[in-house]
Amino acid sequence: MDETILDAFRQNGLSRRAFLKFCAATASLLALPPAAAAAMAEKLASTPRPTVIYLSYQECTGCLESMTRSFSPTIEHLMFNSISLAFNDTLQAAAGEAAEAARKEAMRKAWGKYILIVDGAVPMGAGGAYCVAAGQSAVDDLRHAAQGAAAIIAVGTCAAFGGVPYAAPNPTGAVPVSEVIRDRPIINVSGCPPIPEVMTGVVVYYLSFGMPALDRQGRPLTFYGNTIHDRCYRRPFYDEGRFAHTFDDEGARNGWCLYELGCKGPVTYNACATLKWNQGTSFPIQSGHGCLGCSEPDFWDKGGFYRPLPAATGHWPRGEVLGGAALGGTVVGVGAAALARSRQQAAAAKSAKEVSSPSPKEDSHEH
Amino acid sequence: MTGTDTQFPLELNQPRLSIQKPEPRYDKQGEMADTERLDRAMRGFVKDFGATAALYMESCVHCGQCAEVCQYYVQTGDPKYTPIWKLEPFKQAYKRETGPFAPFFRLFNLKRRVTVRELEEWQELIYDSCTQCGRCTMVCPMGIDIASLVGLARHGMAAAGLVPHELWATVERAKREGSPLGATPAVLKDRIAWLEDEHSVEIPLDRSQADVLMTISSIEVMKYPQSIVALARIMKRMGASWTFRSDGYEATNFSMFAGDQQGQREASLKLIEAAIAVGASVLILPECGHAYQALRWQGANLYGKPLPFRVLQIAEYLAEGIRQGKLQLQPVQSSVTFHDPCQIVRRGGATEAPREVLRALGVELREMDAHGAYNWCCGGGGGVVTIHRADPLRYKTYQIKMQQVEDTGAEMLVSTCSNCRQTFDDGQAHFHWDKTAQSLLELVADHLVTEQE
Amino acid sequence: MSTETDLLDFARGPALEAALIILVFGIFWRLVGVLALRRPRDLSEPRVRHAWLGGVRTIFTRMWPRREFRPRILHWEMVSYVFHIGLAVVILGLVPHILLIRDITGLSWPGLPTGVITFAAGVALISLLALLAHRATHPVLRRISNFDDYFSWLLVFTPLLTGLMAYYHLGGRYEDLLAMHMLSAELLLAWLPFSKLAHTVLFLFSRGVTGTIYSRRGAQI
Amino acid sequence: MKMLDTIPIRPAPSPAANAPALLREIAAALDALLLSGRRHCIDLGSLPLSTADRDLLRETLGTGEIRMELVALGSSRIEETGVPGVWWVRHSSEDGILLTESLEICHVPEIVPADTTDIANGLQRLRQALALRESGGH
Repeated sequence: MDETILDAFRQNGLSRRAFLKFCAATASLLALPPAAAAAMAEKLASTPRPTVIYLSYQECTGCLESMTRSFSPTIEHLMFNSISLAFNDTLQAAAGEAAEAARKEAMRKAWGKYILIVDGAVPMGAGGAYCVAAGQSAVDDLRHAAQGAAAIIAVGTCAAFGGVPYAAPNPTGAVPVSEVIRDRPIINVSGCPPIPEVMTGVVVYYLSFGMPALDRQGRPLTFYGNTIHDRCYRRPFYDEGRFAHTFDDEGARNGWCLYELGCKGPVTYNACATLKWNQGTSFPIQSGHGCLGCSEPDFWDKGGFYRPLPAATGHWPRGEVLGGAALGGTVVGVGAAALARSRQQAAAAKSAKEVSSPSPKEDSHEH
Repeated sequence: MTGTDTQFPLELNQPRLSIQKPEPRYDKQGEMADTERLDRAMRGFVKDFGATAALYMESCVHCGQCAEVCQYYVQTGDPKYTPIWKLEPFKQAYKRETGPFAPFFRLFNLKRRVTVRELEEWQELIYDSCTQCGRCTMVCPMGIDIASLVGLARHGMAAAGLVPHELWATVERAKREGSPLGATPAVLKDRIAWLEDEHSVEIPLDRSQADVLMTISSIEVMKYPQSIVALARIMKRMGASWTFRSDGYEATNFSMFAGDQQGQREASLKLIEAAIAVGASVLILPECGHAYQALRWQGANLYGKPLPFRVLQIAEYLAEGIRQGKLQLQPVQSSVTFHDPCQIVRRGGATEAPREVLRALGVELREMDAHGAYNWCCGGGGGVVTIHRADPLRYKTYQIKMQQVEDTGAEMLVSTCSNCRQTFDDGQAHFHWDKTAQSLLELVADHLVTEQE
Repeated sequence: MSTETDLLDFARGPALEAALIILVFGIFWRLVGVLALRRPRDLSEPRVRHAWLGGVRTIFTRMWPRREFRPRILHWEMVSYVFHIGLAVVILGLVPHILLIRDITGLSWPGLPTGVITFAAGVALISLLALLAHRATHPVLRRISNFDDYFSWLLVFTPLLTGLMAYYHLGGRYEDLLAMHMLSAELLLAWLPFSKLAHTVLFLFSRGVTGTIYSRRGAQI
Repeated sequence: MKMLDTIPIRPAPSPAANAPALLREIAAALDALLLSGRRHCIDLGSLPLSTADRDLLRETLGTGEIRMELVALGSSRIEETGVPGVWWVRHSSEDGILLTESLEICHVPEIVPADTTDIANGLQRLRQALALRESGGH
C-alpha cells in the first residue's frame, strides 16, 4: 500500500505532464497561488495513496450525487489516482455482508491512517434507533470508525451542522458529527449539497498539505473564507442601491441585487459565487434566486428564505404587541401623572395651611 | 429685625452708588430646620408644576446654547450662569418628585434629594443672575421657556424663605404698605395733589366710575413723577374718562419676582377689583415691564376667570389713540433707538405698539443690532435691580446694553419701562455715560400738538 | 448550534422585539406621564387667534438659529446639523434599514447607494467625535453634562461604528459585527425613551408648546 | 401568461476593470525574468475578468510564434503571445471543459519539457520495441 499518488498516475499510463496539469487545475480550484501547484506536485509525488472510508447516515445522497459531478478534480481521478476508496455504500459493487466484510478489512489494514468521510446527521434519539445498518446504530458505527481515522471530513450541512434532520422540531434528535466525535480533527464541508469541486478539492488539499486552515465553523477557509455577497457579481448593484423587489419586476429582469427578496448571501460563507455549479455554469443568484444560506448552520430555521436579512426573524404580531406596549406605557404614564398630581395636591394643601397661619417669625419683620 | 441676617443690614434708602463690593452671602428668611425649609422649597416648587413645565424639564438636551445668549455668561464666561444650570436643583427635584419616572427615581434613589445647601448656593443663580428676560427661550433648540421655569423655581425658593434680602424686604413692604417703595395711598394722594398744583393739570383720583382705570408704578411715583403729569396731559388730550384709584393703583408686582404667589395674587386682585368697581373697560398699565407680565398674561389665571376689561400697556393705548386720530404729535427732530423691555416685547408680544408711537413722532428710528424679541436685557429686570450684592454683576451685563446703544449712533435712547429706566439711570451714573433713557410716554406728552392748532 | 449565529438570531429575534416593546412602552410612558399632568387653561385674552398655528410654525422655525444668535452658536450648530443629517441619511437611506423598517411598519421608500451611506456614516462619526470633544472641553458643557449625555453619546456612536465595521468586515466576521451592530442599535432604541435621546419625539411638543404660548401673546417666536 | 423566453434579460454591463492592472503585473514579471530568470504565473481563474478585460488582454498581448497542444487528461493549449516570454496556457478536461487558464511568464512553461522519469520510461519502451523488432523481425 505504499504506492504514491504519482505512481498511481503512471500506472494508469499518464505522464508527469498529466500529473502537473492535475496539480495546476487543482491548485487553481483551491485558489492557491500558482507556485503552490509545484509544491503540491512535489508532495503528491511522494505521498502514499490513502484509504478513504465513506459512511452515510441521515442523508439524501444529494451530497454524493453532487460529488460525482466534480469536473476538476474528477471523482474518477480521485478514486483511481489519488485515493483508495475502500468503502462507499452507494458506489461500490459489493453489497450486504460482503460489503461489510470489505469495509472491516480495509479499516483494519489502514487503522489510524484512513480518512473518514461522513455524510448525513447522526440521530441520537431513541438510543440511536432511527438509523441502524447491519445491526449497528449510526452513532455507535461512527464512534467506532472515528477511532481509526486520521481525520474526518463531514460532508454536507447535515454532517457538518445537522442540516435538515436537525431542523426544528428535530424528531430524531439528530446532531452533527462534531457533537459525537470530539477527539479527531474534523473538516466541515457544508452546503446542501456542497459544491462538488469543493468536496474533491478538500480531499486533494488534505492529501497535499494536511489539515487546511479552518474557520470557526470548522470549514476550510479556502472555500468558506468569503461570503457569497462579497464575491457576488451582483454586488455592485447592492452598493448602488439597485434591487429587485419582486421576482418579475424591472429590477429582477435587469439582474439587480436580490437582497430584498431574502438573499442570505451577506451571511453565507461558500464558494458558489466564484466556483459556481455544474462546471462553472451558474449559481442560484445568477439564475435569479437569492441565496438560501445552505452552507450555514440552522439555515432552515432563520425566519424564512424570502424574508430580507435585516427583517426580524420572529413572527410575532407586530401591531398587537407594539399596540399593547403603547397601551401599557399609556397606563403607566397616566398612573405616574396621577401619582404626581396627588402629591402636588397634598403639597398645595400643606402650603396653603402654612400661608393661612403665617409663621410669627416671618410676620415680625420690621425695618 | 428678626427674620433677616443682621450681619448684612439692609440699606434700602442708601443711594445705590454707595454700595461697594458686597460680601457674597446667602440670605434666609425665618427660622426653621433645614428639613422644613427643604420640604417647603420642594412643595412650593412642585405644586404648580403643570404639563408644560414638565415637558420643558424633560426636553433639555444639554446643548449649552442658552449660555451663549445669556448676558451673565457672555459677560463673565462663568459656566455657572448657564441658564439651564440655574435650574439644576429644581430639575433634579422635578425628576424625583413629579416626572413620569419619579416613582422609579425615588425607589432606587437615582436622583438624590436636593439639599438646603444647594438651594442656598443656587440663590444667586435663581435671583441675582437672572432677569427672566427670556433670551434663552429664543435660542433653545428644544424651545424650552427657561425664564418661566426660573419663575417656578422662585416659588420654591420663596416658600422656603431663601429670597435675597432686599427683594424679600421689598415684597414685605409692598404687602404691608401697598407699595414696594413707600408709595402708600396717603403718599399717592399727597403726590397727586402736589403735582396737580405744581403743573396745573387735573389728575383724577378715586372717581367712582371711569372708562379707564389708570395704574402706576411706584417707581414713577417716587422717582419719575413727571411721568404722572405726562399721563394726565395725554389723557386729557384724548378726552378719556379715567381715574386712579387709591385702592388699586400699584402696578408693580415684586411678589412675582420673589416667587411669592400669594402676594402676587393679592397685588393683582387689588387692580382687578378696582377696575371692576369703577366699571372700567380698559385697565392701563404704566411703563413697567413686569406689570404687563403679571396682569396682562397672568392676571386672569390668578383671578380664576377671564378679566371683564382689556389690559393695555400705556404704549399700546397711545398707539390706539394715534390710530384713532385722538392724538396729534409734533415731530421729534432727532434719531432715536428704542430699548425693548423684555416683559413687554419679547415675553409680552407688544412689539409694534411702541414703534408705532415712535413713527407717529416722526423720529428716525435706529434699531439696535438685536432688537424686538432678540433684544438684550438692561440687566435690571426680574427684581435683580433691587439686589445690592448683584450690582457688580449687573454693571457687567449693562455694558452690553451700553455698547448696543452706542453702536446705533442714535441721539436719543427711549424705552417704555420705568424699571429699565431706573436701571439705565443707575448704569449711566456708574459709568458716567452721556446717554439718558427717555420715557416714551413723556416724549409723547412733550410733543403733543398745542391746543390752539 | 453555534453561538455566533445564535447571537445574530438573538439580535434579529427576541432582542429586536424586546427593544421595540421597550421603545414604544417607554415613549408612551414618558409622554403620557408628562401630558397627563395638570394643564390649566390660559384665561388671559389672547392677542392672536389660532395660536397653535404659531406652535406648528415654531417647530420648523426653531430648526435654525436667529441671525442675532448666530455669531456665538452657528459653528457648533452646524457640526450638530452635520451629525444629525449624516445619521438621518444612514438610518433612512441604507436599504437594510429600510427593509427592517418595512418589516416592522410596512412603510418603504427607495434607498441610497452604499457609497453615500458610508460617506454619511463617516461624517456622522467624525462630527460625533468633535461634539464629544466639545462637550468634554467647553466649560458650559462640562458643567451641565451628566451620565445621560455621555452614555447616550456612546449608544449613538456604537451602532454607527459597528455598522461601518460590519459593512467593511473590519475586526471580525460579518455576522458577528452585524449582530453587534443590531444589538447596539437595539440598546439605543431601548435607552431612547428614558434619556435625552427622547428629544427625537419631545422636540415636537416642547417647541410646539412654547410656540403656541408666545404666538398667543403675539410675540415673535 | 408570458413565455419565459419573451422576458427580456439584459446582462449587466461590465467594463474592463482588471486588465490594465494585469498588464502592468506582466510587465513587472518580464522585468524579473530578464534580471533573475524568475518565472511567474498568473491564474486568470482567480480574477474576476469581464469579456472586455479578456478582449483587452488578447488585443494587447497579441499572437506569437509558437502554438502547442498537449494531450494528457484532456487537451491543453499552450500559446506564446505576441510578447515573447508570455505564455497563455489553457488546460481542459477530457470533456473539453476549461479547468484552468493562466499566463506564464517564463522561457518555456514547465509542463512542456519532457520529464526525466518519463524519458527513462520512454527509452525503456523504445528499447523493448527495438529488442522485439530485432528478435522477431526475421
